[in-house]
Amino acid sequence: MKIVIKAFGIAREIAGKQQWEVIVDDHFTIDELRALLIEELPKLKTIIQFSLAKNQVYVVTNEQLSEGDEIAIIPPVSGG
Amino acid sequence: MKIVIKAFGIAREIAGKQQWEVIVDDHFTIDELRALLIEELPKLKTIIQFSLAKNQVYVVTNEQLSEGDEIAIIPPVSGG
Amino acid sequence: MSKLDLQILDKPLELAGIMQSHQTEEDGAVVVFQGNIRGNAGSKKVVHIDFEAYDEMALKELEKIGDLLITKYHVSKISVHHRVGRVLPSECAVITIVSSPHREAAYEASKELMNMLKKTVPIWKKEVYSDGHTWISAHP
Amino acid sequence: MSKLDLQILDKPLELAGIMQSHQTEEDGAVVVFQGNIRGNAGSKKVVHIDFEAYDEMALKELEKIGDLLITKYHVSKISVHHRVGRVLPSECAVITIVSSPHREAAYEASKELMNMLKKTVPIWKKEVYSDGHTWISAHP
Repeated sequence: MKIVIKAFGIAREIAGKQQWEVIVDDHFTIDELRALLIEELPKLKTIIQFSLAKNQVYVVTNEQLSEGDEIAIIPPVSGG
Repeated sequence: MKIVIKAFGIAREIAGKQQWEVIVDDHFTIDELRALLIEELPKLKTIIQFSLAKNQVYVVTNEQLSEGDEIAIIPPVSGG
Repeated sequence: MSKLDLQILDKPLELAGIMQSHQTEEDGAVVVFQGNIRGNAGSKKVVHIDFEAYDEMALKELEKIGDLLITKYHVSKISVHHRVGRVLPSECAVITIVSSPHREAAYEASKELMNMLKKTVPIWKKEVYSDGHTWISAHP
Repeated sequence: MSKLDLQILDKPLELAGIMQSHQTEEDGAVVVFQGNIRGNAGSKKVVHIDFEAYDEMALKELEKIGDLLITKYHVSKISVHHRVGRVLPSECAVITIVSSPHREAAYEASKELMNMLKKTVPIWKKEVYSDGHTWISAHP
């Protein structure tokens, strides 16, 4: 199934792009996607930590993905 | 000696005037002036309390007055 | 530039003008308090408020408060503009602005400024209703 | 009138316009926080800041914060306008306004709003110096 990835701030700089798609197996989970992203973008490990948001909501536990989900890589925020 | 009295807020309304002069003996004190003001304007006793300021500074202890001092009757303030 | 901008004014207060001098490269935080006239006092409808000040002394007391807060909180600049005369519901009676390199200090100084202003600065408020008036805080 | 006015904008923020909707007969207290860009970061001179937001999610997170603070402090209205794009020293990056019948609630909600905004709202700040840049909070 197709997942839309968005990256912001330093994660966008590391990826060299703001948005892209990945094709993953059905029942793929957030934790698996996180591992996949780190494998593809090893420099993400230089960030102190990053969160993931699914469809614009912070993901706080592992959960399954669905076709068309929008997953954002959220490095530490610094608004204000 | 001559003392200038100023009254504000409800004290001005009680006095019916904003400013007047009183002639008092040399060495007259703040406490004596306070008693004099209450005698002349007994309705000042209806105010919860009032302070006096001498030359635009709150008077915190009894002290002697000097010719030309400006004494203000300060009812409870309510700015803001 | 002076660290204190203290004014007692008998015309509408203008926030934008007061803000300008707080727009600096040093001060990341600006905290504004604006006090507006409420249309109701308990069950009574407020027609207007008459503010009265002992101007010269009010400015001196504000200066003491300002100096104290700048020393205590290391804030950069404090403005207080207080209106006198007749003020209508929803109009603004007081604007205070505190600017500081850091946010926490600006908030603390702003809060303490209003608390002190309400305790010591010789300004008085008469609430006028359709059927009478009250000098606020004057009576037991 | 809506209780929340939340905006992510790529143009200079205008305090006066945001204030207008906070000028009511019910709310005696209006507390504004304005965050300006500082010209120095430690020993480095800041040339400008680039702000970036995940707009849709930032607005959702701000709405959660706003709803929570209105419930917790019984304040009447909360506005947050956050700028994105390139912002220069002394320019304003964020304006928050909280209005409330009472002063203490407005201050507390205003402080907590900024604390929460800085923790959860997906907005990022890149400080640009003459000789490099830093994504704030990104590194150990």
